[in-house]
Amino acid sequence: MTLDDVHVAFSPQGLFRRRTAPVRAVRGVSLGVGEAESVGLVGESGCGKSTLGRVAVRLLSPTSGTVSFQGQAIQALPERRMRPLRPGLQMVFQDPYSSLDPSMTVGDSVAEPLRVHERLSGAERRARGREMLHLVGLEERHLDRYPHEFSGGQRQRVALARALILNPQVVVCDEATSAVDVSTQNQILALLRELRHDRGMGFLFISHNLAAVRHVAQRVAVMYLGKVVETGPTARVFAAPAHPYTHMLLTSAPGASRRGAGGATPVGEPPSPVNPPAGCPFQTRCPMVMERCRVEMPAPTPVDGGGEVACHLQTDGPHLAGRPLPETLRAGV
Amino acid sequence: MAALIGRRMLAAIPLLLFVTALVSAFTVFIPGDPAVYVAGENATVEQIEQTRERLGFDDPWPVRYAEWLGQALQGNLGESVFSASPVSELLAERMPVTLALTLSALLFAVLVGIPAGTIAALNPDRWPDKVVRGIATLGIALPGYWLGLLLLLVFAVYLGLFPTLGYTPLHQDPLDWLRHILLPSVALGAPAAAEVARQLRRSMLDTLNQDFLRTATAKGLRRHTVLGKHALKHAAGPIVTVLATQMALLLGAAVIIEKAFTIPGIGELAVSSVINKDVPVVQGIVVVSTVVIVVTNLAADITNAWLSPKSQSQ
Amino acid sequence: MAQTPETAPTHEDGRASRRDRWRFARRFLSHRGAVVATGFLGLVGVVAVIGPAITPHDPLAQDLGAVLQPPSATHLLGTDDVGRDLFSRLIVATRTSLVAVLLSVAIGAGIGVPLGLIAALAQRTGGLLMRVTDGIMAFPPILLAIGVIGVLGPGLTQAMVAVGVVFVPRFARLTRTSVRHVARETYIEASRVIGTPLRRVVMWHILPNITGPIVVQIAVASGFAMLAEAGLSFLGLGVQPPDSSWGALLGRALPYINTAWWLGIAPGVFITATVLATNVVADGIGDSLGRETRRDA
Amino acid sequence: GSTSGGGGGGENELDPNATFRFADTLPIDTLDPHTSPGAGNNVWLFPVYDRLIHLSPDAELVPGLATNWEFTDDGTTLALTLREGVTFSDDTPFDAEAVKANIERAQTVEGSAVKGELAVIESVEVVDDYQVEFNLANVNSSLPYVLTGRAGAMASPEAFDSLAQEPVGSGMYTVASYQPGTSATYERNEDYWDPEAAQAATMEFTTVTDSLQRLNALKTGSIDATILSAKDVEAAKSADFTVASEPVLEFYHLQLNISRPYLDDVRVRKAINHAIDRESLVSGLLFGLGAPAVQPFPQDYFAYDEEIGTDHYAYDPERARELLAEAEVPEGQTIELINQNAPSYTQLSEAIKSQLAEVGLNAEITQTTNFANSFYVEGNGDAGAINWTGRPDPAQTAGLLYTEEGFANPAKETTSEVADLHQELVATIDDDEREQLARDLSAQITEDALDVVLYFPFQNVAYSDKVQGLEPWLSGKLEFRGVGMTQ
Amino acid sequence: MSQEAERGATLLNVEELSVEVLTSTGWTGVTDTVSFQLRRGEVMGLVGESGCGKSTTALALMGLLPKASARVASGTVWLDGTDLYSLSRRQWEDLRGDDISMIFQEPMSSLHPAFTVGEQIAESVRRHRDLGRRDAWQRAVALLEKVGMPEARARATCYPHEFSGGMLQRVLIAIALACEPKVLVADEPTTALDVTVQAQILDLLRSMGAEFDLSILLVTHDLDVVADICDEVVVMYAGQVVEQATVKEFLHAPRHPYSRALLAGSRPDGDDSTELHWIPGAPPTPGALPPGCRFEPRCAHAHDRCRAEEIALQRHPDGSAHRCVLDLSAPRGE
Ligand SMILES: Nc1ncnc2c1ncn2[C@@H]1O[C@H](COP(=O)(O)OP(=O)(O)OP(=O)(O)O)[C@@H](O)[C@H]1O
Ligand SMILES: Nc1ncnc2c1ncn2[C@@H]1O[C@H](COP(=O)(O)OP(=O)(O)OP(=O)(O)O)[C@@H](O)[C@H]1O
Ligand SMILES: [Mg+2]
Ligand SMILES: [Mg+2]
Repeated sequence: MTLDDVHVAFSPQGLFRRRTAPVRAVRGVSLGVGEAESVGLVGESGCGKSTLGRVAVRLLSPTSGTVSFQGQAIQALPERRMRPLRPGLQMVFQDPYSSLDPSMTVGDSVAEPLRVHERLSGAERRARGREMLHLVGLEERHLDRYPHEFSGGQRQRVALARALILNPQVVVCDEATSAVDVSTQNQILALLRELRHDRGMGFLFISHNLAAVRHVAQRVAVMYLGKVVETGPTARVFAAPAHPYTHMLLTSAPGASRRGAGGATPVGEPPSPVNPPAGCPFQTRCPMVMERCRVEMPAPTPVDGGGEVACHLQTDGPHLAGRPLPETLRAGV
Repeated sequence: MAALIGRRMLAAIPLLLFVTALVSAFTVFIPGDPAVYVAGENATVEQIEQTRERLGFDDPWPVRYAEWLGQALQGNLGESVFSASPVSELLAERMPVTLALTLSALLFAVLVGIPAGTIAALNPDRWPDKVVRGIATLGIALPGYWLGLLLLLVFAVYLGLFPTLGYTPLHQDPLDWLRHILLPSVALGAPAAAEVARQLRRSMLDTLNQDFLRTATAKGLRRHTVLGKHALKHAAGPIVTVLATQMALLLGAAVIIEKAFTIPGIGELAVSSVINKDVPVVQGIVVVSTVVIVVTNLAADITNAWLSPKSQSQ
Repeated sequence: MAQTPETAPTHEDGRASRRDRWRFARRFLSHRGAVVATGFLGLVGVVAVIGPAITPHDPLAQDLGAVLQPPSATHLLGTDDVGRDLFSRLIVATRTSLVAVLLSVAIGAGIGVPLGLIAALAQRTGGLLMRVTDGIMAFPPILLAIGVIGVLGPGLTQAMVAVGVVFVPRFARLTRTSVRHVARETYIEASRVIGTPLRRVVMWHILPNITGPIVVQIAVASGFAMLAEAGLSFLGLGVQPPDSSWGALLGRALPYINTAWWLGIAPGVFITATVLATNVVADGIGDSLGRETRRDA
Repeated sequence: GSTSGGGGGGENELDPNATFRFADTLPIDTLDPHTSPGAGNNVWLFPVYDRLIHLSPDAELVPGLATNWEFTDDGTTLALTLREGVTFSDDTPFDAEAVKANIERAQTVEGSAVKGELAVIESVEVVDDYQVEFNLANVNSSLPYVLTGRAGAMASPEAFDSLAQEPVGSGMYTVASYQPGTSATYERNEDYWDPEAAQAATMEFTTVTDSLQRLNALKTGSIDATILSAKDVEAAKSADFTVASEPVLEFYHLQLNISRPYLDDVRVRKAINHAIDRESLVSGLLFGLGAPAVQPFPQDYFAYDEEIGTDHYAYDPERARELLAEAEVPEGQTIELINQNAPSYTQLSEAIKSQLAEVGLNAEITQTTNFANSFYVEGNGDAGAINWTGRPDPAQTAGLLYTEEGFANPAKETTSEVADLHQELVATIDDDEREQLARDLSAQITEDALDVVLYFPFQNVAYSDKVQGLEPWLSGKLEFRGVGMTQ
Repeated sequence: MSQEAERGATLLNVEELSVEVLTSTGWTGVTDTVSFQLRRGEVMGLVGESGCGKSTTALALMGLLPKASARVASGTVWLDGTDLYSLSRRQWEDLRGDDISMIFQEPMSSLHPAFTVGEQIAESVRRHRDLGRRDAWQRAVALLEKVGMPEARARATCYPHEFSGGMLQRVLIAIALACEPKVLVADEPTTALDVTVQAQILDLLRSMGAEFDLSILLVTHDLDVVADICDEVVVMYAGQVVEQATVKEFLHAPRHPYSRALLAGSRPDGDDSTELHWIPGAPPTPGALPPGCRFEPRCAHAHDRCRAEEIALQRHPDGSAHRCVLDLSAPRGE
């Protein structure tokens, strides 16, 4: 699955409603997920991660750009022609509470894809559903229960079971583990890993939890205000972040280490996606902002150790990647 | 705010055109022939024919509608086919009465419904709640005119506390106005009060579970502040909408209550003009009641915007 | 618990919903008021069906020599203004009243719900449809009803068609709002990702999840329809003589309220009690359908 | 027979400053007498507008604005002598010119509801200030009676354009305020020619369509007098109000469309007449406050035929069945019965339906909101249960109900005997001859069973003990002359 | 120990607090004899899996348990020598927001959507301090400045929906600190926020704590947050306190198997190949507790004794405590 230069803008509509500026949620993102590859997508709330995920499974059509799956451009396919491709491309949503139909039993929810795509008898469907529940660590007796009888973690596993039942090639996990306990989270992460190894599934793993991403992803993309600001192999990005934002993300994760580092409090808040600033999107919060950042959009530049970064520091300033942190960044502004 | 009002007024124009055209088209199907009545009891068939022609009933409805619209746009709503009174005068005479009646019914609904709903919500499933819910359901279930007549019989005829008919304008004699308007308002407003109480109970129960009330309590605010200020302001949102919908219902139900209390409002006029095909009057009434409803909805929206600044910005 | 045989019986959808209904039934039965109200409505229903067979007198037999008689052993509720047995008329009128209610609600829901669905799912037509319903809603309901009766002529069926027409925009609106509400839920998106065709999304996910509010609205509308029938009969636009409905009986009794007050009591009480019962049942249904949504903070 | 409860404590002095409050049964449409469509408006109009000729309480012609009238030139001219010294309330003098202007206006004004009645007047000739002559197209002995109605109402020519809202007449009262359709306040015309006429300084009229409401209003003292339905009379009496109940010219009938199958057979019409138990209708529906009748005029009225009496069609279901059998009417034949949609008519229809069922006729009731249009103009239905409000002259009643061109004749057909008698009546000026002809006409109508007359309901005028001089008028339209209030 | 002498006096003393909630089967205990002491100036973390009774305990301290469905069955809470459960409703109202205040997890829903944030802060000030409208407003603006709100004066007139989550959490902190309370109870204050914002809020809490000499009870399930900000930790499991320790001890040498399992599951470092740990099974539901040790069914170290009897909380001389027959930090000694 590949996304190429995807833009998404939401423009409010309405016959008598005042027109407001469109929300430019995603601005030119290119990203690919290969076979048996797990790609992490991280970034602050509202930066466009979910939107990108929804574009990837064609819940949304991008304003421009292409989305291809198995070599076929799907961004403009009519739903009818999209349907045969659906089984290969699945998604798990963030909210475990609203992602299951409360009027359906868990068994029916899990088996719904089979009803749509395969001609099976009820018994066969049930057998497949049971198999799937086992895989995600639930039991047969759960089949006839309703979602409200489950905890958040259990529901999330049911949702995962539903996404996996057709044996997809790529699964987009939109914050699939954010709403559950660390313990359950670990369990799900382990399961995803296993699926990748054993079945060769690819994942687009969307999360704002860096630790979780680090545990499952081979590659990471960092988004900020609708743009991918850095990509690269997981190990490199975590060890030697090349973008100040990535750096800020890493250093602000709570923990004893941050406390020890001596209070580098991140500054400011992300600007609104309605009118993103000209130039670098991170300029308003960047401790190392330069004159150039305010006018010119940095282009993706390769980084030592793999991946790319969109930052003027990479070309103009003191490279971040692979070097000790500059004093300015340590002390905040 | 001004933009909102402007936008709504603009939106009201197609609405008015739509409903008046609908009325025009509609009246074609109403059986009967006002000319028979207008021509008089001793009229001959030719005279009826002439009358029909004079009143323009022979034209197809789009022609009549266009003519009416042309006049209406110049502010002339025409004359009643029957009484030859200008429609605008009839409306000016009667609409204030009906408005006073519906507004006081609405006021009654608020004054009774809000405390009742609040009390019920604060004691869910205990006796005050049960009493309020019981009475509220009863209020919705009682046929309005039956209630009206019972009230009339008890309070006006037997106890002699109120007059049985008629109406005094507020500006003439406020006390007498109150005496005339009180019983009908109660009869008309009872179902609305019940609806307000029920809805408020529901939204209050919802609100009482909201996090921000816990915040308010955690600030150490007095209980009455938490309930009367914070909870009510939030719970009132749905009530405003309920009141706006009730306004439309009350305008309709006023027909029956006005009949029961012999109040010279728009109701009787509306019924008789529809039945008798007094098209200009029907048009006038529809125009006015549409405007009233548009204005009510607008008022509701403005209030809601105040109650919930978030919805305003969306 | 793992010893369920592999050849489990086919578990079709029926079983699932049966389980759901049990839960609903269990909860509903715990509402004492709602159960009593349902019992009352059941009784009314039975009377409606077998009514004509159990009247003590011929409901149409007049005795102009014995009009407006107070209740007595022969005439349990007295006689009306042309000397007919009121009790018998009340029994026979039950069917008329119920059929009237069912008719109008069927029209209201039968047209309104599909309209609302279309309006919610088809963006452009939806907006237009809603403008039109707005327009219709701007009519005072009685005017609208009288207009429809004007067109169709007076008569119970026509009157209830009119009331049904009044209901249409309300059902449409409710449906549209509920559908839009449900459509925002992630499980609808999830279903689309699966590739479920729209028609099936509607059948499987949307309709089952909006039945709650709609059933409640149907119950509320039934109460309103009964009152509306009474009101229209009061204005003489409803049922045609010599047939009668509760509303017509009440309307007919009102002029005698201080000479023969007992005439209006029985029909009034039956109307009120039935509307009360429908509302209580509606509340019960509403409460019992409400799904437990567990969302721990 | 009067069932009046006595006139109250008559010894008390009348209060010249009193306000008399009256609730009428019908809404007022317009205050313009010439465009006002129905006689129901007379109650509201006549305090303001005097007519050329007035009616006495027992419906006889008495001087109004004309002190004398007579037919000349073999009845082709009606000469009137006018009352002198009368002015309209806007100070315009009343004279022959004013009469001419009024008659011409009534004949031509847009929306005139009386031009049919005045069609016979070809021209109005002003002889001198107080002498005027109407030149007639043909002899029409009803004309003086017509002139007692709205057709003869005189309004100030200066105010012709605004009569509907601001009436200007020369009547005993002027209108002080007016809400179309609901209420009006009258103030005494101090210059009125008959100082005995207006005893109360002010009169307030309201419309209250429901009898029970009128009774309630009376009881709570919101009004001083009103007209009640029979059902409420007992309650009013027991609350110490006076109720004067008298027959008036209004009657209820089951009108038959004689052009319809079976109904075109006189035997069938007679059968229906025999099938109706009028006594029980009166006792059941009117609590006895009415007079059963078979002819269209009440007892003691000059057009009432003694020979026919009230029992010509005695209640006799057997006879009815025989007649129906003779006419070969199948058992269970349906008769479409139309009635105006209001409780009193519905009640009557139901009672009739039940009585017709006894003789094997199946009446199917259809309610209409506009009876006149449906039954008279469009010709729907076989029969209609309705009331006839009465006219001052029998020729008018017969003409409208039982002649070919009669508006209220659903069939627009009649028998030749009736048609001839009616024509003769209209063409006869001599009073004695007229009376005889009117009786013959009534007898003929009854004999031909053109109609199923049912009963004359009493007009029940209820009032408090302060009200003086209020009595039912035979015309059925109260005129309030001499009505006053004690202190 | 020496430097804690002046700061370290016990401020909030929770003794044997048991709370019951109303379930379909009747009143069921959800916390069982919870005891801990919060010292002046200290930040104490209250941690545990979802549903173990953390929020319930926090609400009980504030007297904010929903009356209809929850009640304090037994136990006492002393705040600076006052027995809170002996107070009348009015006294509670005077106390809350003044001596003890609280902030919540969801900043978005914890503020009234129809009042400006300035009003909501000033309201609290006016309630507890004898200040006029203007002065209260001034103070509200000053507080907003203090919690790091840019353009505080202008922002005070904005409605909550015009702020981001982090900003709102600052507003909530401003409200909580409006009357300089002694104790701040914070129930998962950063869970709903982004990492960078979370860091900002934690730092703000830390600095405010120092400035106002606040004692903070921080409820969280995130051990990283605990490590970041707390001095002392109380671990709860199924309604019981299973361990109390200083953060250092807890992080490096937890005594209770449950603490250890928690820590194992939340180690943030590691990559694709690191082994992931989780505690098998699910915590017991209130009302269906296993006999004996409540953690026993999921415990890697369980043996017969654990099933047989309830395990008492063992207190240690240094103020720490744990509830297990074992002491996993044993090599370190006592
Ligand atoms: N349907 C929509 N209409 C208008 N704006 C939208 C819509 N969906 C998303 N947005 C806006 O697009 C931007 C990106 O949203 P998105 O949900 O993709 O962010 P996210 O990175 O997934 O955030 P989170 O971490 O909170 O889930 C946000 O500003 C959001 O408000
Ligand atoms: N008002 C209540 N009615 C019924 N049960 C309740 C109520 N409040 C809490 N509970 C139950 O008490 C237990 C403890 O809940 P509590 O909210 O204190 O847990 P928590 O540790 O804060 O969990 P989380 O981390 O999910 O916030 C849970 O099982 C919860 O379902
Ligand atoms: Mg998202
Ligand atoms: Mg909690």
